[in-house]
Amino acid sequence: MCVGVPAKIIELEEERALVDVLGSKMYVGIIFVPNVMIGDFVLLHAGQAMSIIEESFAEESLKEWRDILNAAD
Amino acid sequence: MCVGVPAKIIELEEERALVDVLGSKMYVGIIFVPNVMIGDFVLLHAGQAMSIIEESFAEESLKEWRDILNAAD
Amino acid sequence: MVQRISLAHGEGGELTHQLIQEVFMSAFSSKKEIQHDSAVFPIEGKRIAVTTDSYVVQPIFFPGGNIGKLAITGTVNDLAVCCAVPKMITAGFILEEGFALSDLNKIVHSMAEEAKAANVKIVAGDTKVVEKGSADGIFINTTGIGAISEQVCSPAIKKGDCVVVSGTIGDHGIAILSARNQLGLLTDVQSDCASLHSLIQSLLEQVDGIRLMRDPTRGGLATSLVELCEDFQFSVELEEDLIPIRREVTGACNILGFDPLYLANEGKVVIVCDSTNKDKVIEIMQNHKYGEEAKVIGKVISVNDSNGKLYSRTQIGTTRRIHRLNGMILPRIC
Amino acid sequence: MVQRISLAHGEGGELTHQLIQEVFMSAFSSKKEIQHDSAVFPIEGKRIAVTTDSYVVQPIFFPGGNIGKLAITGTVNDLAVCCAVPKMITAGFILEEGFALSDLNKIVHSMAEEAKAANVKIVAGDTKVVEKGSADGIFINTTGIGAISEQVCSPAIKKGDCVVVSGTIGDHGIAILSARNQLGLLTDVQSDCASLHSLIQSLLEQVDGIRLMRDPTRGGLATSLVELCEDFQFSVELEEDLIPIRREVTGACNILGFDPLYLANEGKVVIVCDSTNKDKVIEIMQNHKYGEEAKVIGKVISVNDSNGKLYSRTQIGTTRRIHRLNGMILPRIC
Amino acid sequence: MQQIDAYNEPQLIRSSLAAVINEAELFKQQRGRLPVLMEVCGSHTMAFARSGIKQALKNHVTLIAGPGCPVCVTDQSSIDAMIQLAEMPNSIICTFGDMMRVPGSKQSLMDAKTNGCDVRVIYSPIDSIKIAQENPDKEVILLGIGFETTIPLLALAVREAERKSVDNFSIWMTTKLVKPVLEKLVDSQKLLLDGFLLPGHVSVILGEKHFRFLKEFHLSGVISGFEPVQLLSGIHRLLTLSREQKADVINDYTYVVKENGNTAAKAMMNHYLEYHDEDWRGIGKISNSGLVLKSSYSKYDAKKKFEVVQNQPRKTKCRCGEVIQGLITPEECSLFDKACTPNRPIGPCMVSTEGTCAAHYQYMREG
Amino acid sequence: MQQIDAYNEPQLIRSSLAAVINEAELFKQQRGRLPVLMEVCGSHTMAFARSGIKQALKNHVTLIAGPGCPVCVTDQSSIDAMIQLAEMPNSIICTFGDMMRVPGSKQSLMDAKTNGCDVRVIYSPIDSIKIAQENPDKEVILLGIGFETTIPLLALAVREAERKSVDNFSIWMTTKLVKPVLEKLVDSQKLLLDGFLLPGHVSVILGEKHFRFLKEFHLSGVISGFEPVQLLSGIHRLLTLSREQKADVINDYTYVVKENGNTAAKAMMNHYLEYHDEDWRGIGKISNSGLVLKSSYSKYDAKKKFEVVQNQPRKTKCRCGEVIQGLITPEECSLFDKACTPNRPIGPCMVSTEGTCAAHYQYMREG
Ligand code: SF4
Ligand code: SF4
Ligand SMILES: [Mg+2]
Ligand SMILES: [Mg+2]
Ligand SMILES: [Mg+2]
Ligand SMILES: [Mg+2]
Ligand SMILES: [Mg+2]
Ligand SMILES: [Mg+2]
Ligand SMILES: [Mg+2]
Ligand SMILES: [Mg+2]
Ligand SMILES: [Mg+2]
Ligand SMILES: [Mg+2]
Repeated sequence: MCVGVPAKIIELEEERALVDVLGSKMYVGIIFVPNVMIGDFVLLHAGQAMSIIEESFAEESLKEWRDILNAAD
Repeated sequence: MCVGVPAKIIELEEERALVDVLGSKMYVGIIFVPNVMIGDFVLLHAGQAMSIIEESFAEESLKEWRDILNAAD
Repeated sequence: MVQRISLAHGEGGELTHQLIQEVFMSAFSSKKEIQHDSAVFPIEGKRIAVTTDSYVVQPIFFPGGNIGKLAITGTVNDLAVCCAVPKMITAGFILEEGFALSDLNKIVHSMAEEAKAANVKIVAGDTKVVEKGSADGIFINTTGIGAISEQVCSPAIKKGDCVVVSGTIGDHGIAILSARNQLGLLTDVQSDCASLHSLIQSLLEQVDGIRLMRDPTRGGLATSLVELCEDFQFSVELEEDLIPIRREVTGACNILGFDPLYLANEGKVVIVCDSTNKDKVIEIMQNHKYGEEAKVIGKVISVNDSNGKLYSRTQIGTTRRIHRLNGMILPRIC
Repeated sequence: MVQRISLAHGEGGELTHQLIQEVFMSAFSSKKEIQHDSAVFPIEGKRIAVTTDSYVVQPIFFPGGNIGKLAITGTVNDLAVCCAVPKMITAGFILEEGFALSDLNKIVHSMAEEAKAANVKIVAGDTKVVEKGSADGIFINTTGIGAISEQVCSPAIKKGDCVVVSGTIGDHGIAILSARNQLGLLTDVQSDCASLHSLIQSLLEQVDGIRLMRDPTRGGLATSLVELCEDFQFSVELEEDLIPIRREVTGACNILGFDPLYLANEGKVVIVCDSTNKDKVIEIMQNHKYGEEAKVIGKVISVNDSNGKLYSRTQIGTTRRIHRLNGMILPRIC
Repeated sequence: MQQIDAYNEPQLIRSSLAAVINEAELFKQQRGRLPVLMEVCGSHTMAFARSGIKQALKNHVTLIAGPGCPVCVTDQSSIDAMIQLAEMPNSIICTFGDMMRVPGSKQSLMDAKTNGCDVRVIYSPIDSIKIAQENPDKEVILLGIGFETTIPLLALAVREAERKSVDNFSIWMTTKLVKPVLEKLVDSQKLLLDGFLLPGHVSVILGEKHFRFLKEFHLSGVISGFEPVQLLSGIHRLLTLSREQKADVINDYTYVVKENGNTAAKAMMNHYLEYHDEDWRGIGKISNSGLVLKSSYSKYDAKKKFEVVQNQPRKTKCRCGEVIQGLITPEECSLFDKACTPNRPIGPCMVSTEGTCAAHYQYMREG
Repeated sequence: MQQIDAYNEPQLIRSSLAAVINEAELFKQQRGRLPVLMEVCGSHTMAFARSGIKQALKNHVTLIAGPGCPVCVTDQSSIDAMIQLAEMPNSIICTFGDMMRVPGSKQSLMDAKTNGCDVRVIYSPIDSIKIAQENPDKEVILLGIGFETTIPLLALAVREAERKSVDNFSIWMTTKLVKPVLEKLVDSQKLLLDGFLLPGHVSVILGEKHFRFLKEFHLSGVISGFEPVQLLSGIHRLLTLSREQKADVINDYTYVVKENGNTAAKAMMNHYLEYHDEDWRGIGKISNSGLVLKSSYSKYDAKKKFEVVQNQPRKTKCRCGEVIQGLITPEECSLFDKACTPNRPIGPCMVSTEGTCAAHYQYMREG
């Protein structure tokens, strides 16, 4: 439905940020992620950061999934 | 000073005429030669007929010149 | 409705293929030759290879090269992949009124330098100037003539043959895109633009069992392999994970929704070779400055396949078919 | 101030000459070759002639031909005047987005037809498409390869040698100008656009003493002869009254203040030959459909003239020097 | 990002696949048929195909591609209208690359460009404001498509035009909302369905809560990411819920999707936009299924700014509408792989690489 | 036209030439020097050179090229102004081909075109009205140069703009009149002169009568055509008059030149134009020596319509002014054939193929 890619905030200005996606960079809008900070990963869609990625949640849900898999074995 | 070429009127409209210069044709303005008629030769400059060529005068002055030349011999 | 040429006709994919088939091949009735990298024919008893390409790249100066360098490397490579030793090149320039003479000089000097490096002579030239607005700065056509090497490919493709690529793919495509400065992409990716004659000559001299070569330019690796499969009637299965792709190129593709398999390359060669020689091939390539990241990326899975196809093997062992580029590469949001 | 390419750089005259000398020849260090109709060089022991030209004519369809026909005849002629038998041609197309496919088809078929007539094969092709506004419909590059004939010119020019032109001059220039429909000129003049290989081959086979040939295209008869004089170090005196010019072409030139000596031709050859053979030359030409109006138009007045020049003899027996085209051909009112 | 990259580990994918197949077998044993799931989002469709999961599951789970591809659901008449606008001499049309090849009644925007119209592909909606500023003599019109992920960006473009006093900019709004179309799907009851794989990126904006309505229809939904393991985890959860006869909505994409979604983005939409009865290609009008500009912003509304004669779009045999509702597979359309190919698409599902028909053509037609 | 073609018969040319040389010898015997004649018109200069007459007469008659080339006498500042106008983003400059390469202080109109300005070469002044109609968003400015032959056509263009209500058209008038410059020449008395070959086509408009003022200065003039025999006839008549110590004005081009000229054309000039103190390149201002638009037509007057900062043109070592007054030959200019060539002209006399310096370069420099 919508291309969304994880992008790391490396510079922060008032209304935009420079992000890095595997070494390629781009200035993107941050109006939808008011609390974003340098070092955060965001989900990038069409030039705007749409969400801050909570890496710990990713880890958690991965762990949860591994547990399910192990249970299934 | 000014390119001027003899051109023959082959079609006549209200404000312009089709002229022929050795087989090449062009529509030209005729406002400066109000009495021009089909078959006349005109002196063409920058898209306008500037004068009607009086062929008989050409003949006459050529004859006159030949007379001078013969006299000089 | 009047049928018109669209940009997609020039992208090297499906529509280019159709245009060549339906317009050029039908009129010139010159069968396959016209669509290959080079045409090979006998002249006065010798086998000569000829190729022609026009270069219209924008911007004309880009990280890693310029239109002039590209005009030489592109043509050198088209000869080289046909096992021809590039001998001479003609250069036809179409200049737009107002083009800066200093830029022309830079471009022409790049050409001279690259030609010298490739040991090829620029033998004939032509310059036309068109009205402002009738061209985009400069277009260059180069036509290359080469002599077929003593060592040539042996195109008896066998099941199990390896597919090798000489390095990372998509660099040129992304370098040009970010140099265009339109979509906001910022990368340090340089065009891979390079003459591969010496790399290829080394291979031909030192290894047997090189079946086929192609330079995957417009339309990318995917389109080039699809065309090889169709033209030489064999099928290939790629291991996509093995294909060398620069991290930034992947990043740029992720952002814009591109598939790197379709991005243009200007200094890469893809080779089909006997699997017994693959280590030697990789070794020779990796010892060459333009082949340092060479990898085996797939294998031939069937031959004498009147309908040769390209597949990719997924991480879970299934395969999916890969087609030639369809339409144009455009940024996507979905 | 930035120096820029002007339209005059492409008119085939003085500025084109300078551009070639100062930019291309200096960078490619390929001496004279680059400015000749064709470059001749040995390949695998055989002598091959190569020429390249881009065609950017507007309008692309004109009385007497189209850009496709021109792209073949122009290149065939450049080979033929170098005593080469045209063998193969490559074709590079640059198309503007939106170009009508039907027009492309017409053009490509003209090329095929003309190539067939000239017995030359179109061996390699390329198509690029550029954005709307980045080109003017279609540009075609053709590069021709020929084998040097058994019969070649014997360029030992002697004083008294004749200069022959194969027919009326300026037809192409006036046909294009009136097809452009800009200056109001109406003529029935057709472009002379034609392949001269057979005419030239007949001459080479049947007459001795053909010294030199050139096709007087951009820059016209005057510029071509000036270049021959400079390159081969001899001087020529033309009898302007003898130069065949179509009545309508003279008329058009009179109207617009042009000199027909500088108008482009696309189906004419100018020849320097031994005066003892001139009748034979004229006879052969006049028996060929593209040479019916061939005429002797001048003679060589000196040789080994490090500063070869072109003169014209006036009606009263004085001479005036003729230079290569300067700037552009523009209509004049004074 | 190691955490996320881990969702792509070959070993993990393989064991996930095994777990899914195992779960599917249990389902089959229980019900005597294959489970039927719909991935709402076209990017999920694409990811299934690219990763090979679709192929690997083909004898275990029936995956139906839903209406979640903006290209596929954009009505022909909107394309026709954009082409009319493009044909105005002083207009510049801005569009996402995705829409370039979508066929209208007679042509696509790509065709219009080929025929000489100024049509520009942008990456971000904001870019069209820049184009408007650079071309003050032209009318710049943005084709405003998308679901809830993209809609806030359209609202943002209007805000930008407002703040920069750009008057030569407008949007042709033809946006789509997920919930109304899902409601229509489940309401029609033509469909046998064991659960929805819910669109991850739309949920970023809408939040998990937004999809809880599914439970009222006794249906489950799992919000999923796009990596192979995430897809498999999502399917596994749906199968488990189904086997356990539970109807629940699970957020399996918690690292970007919050319970309430992105409130800033939702506020932006609410400020500029209001509900509208939107036409869905092949499906028809669904009430309140799209957002358009509020009348106070009608100066930015291309539909109000320009007079466009919207004709009835030309009828084709394209069955996209049924395809995206899961009622038929592309192969059941008589045009599939005949008149209709990715190169000359008849319907939009063949245009976008993630369109169901294109996905079937590209990955399923053979091998 | 056989009558006129006859003026080009080789046999007739040769005997005419003999007659002229004979007459010149008589002159020389009488005066102990070569006769000195000025051909006022640049087309005469060109015709002398092309036909070989100049060369044939070089030891018999000194022919001086006069100020009758519009290119040569157009002031640098007018070119500079046109370039300023060309550089306005919405302007189109129309010019006769002749003016394209005339150097201004820094560049020519050709340079301006090369640098991206919209500069168009027209054949007829009226064509610029058509261009204005086709480009309603642009300001079309015609560089209005010329002597009396061309000036009526400029007036006609204004009439056309008026009749067709074309408001985006204007002329930058910098026209020149023959009589004032001739008066200045003969007045200055720097020049030893035995007669004028008068400009045939200017006389078509002005009439024979217009030149009778020469008699007041005890000078002769012959109005001549451009064919070789006409040129020779004209010279012969001047030499005879001179030898006979008569001052007369003879119309030797009667088939196009009338006593009163073309009254329709003169009326057209009078209607739209009025006298003006015009700057002549290298000569300076001559009072009432040009025509400009009457103030009632100032909407068509580019000088009034646009604000152009007319700077003092850059000084060069070009001696065109002296060349066209017959005070020096081109070879006496230190730049001739060095810095100044037809390819990179410094002065305007090197630009037009009929400019005196260009004529010398092309035909006289060698053989
Ligand atoms: S195959 Fe083509 S025509 Fe058929 S439903 Fe899909 S998009 Fe429509
Ligand atoms: S030679 Fe050149 S610089 Fe000298 S007077 Fe003539 S135009 Fe001027
Ligand atoms: Mg290639
Ligand atoms: Mg090639
Ligand atoms: Mg290539
Ligand atoms: Mg050439
Ligand atoms: Mg030639
Ligand atoms: Mg050539
Ligand atoms: Mg040629
Ligand atoms: Mg090519
Ligand atoms: Mg438009
Ligand atoms: Mg301008």
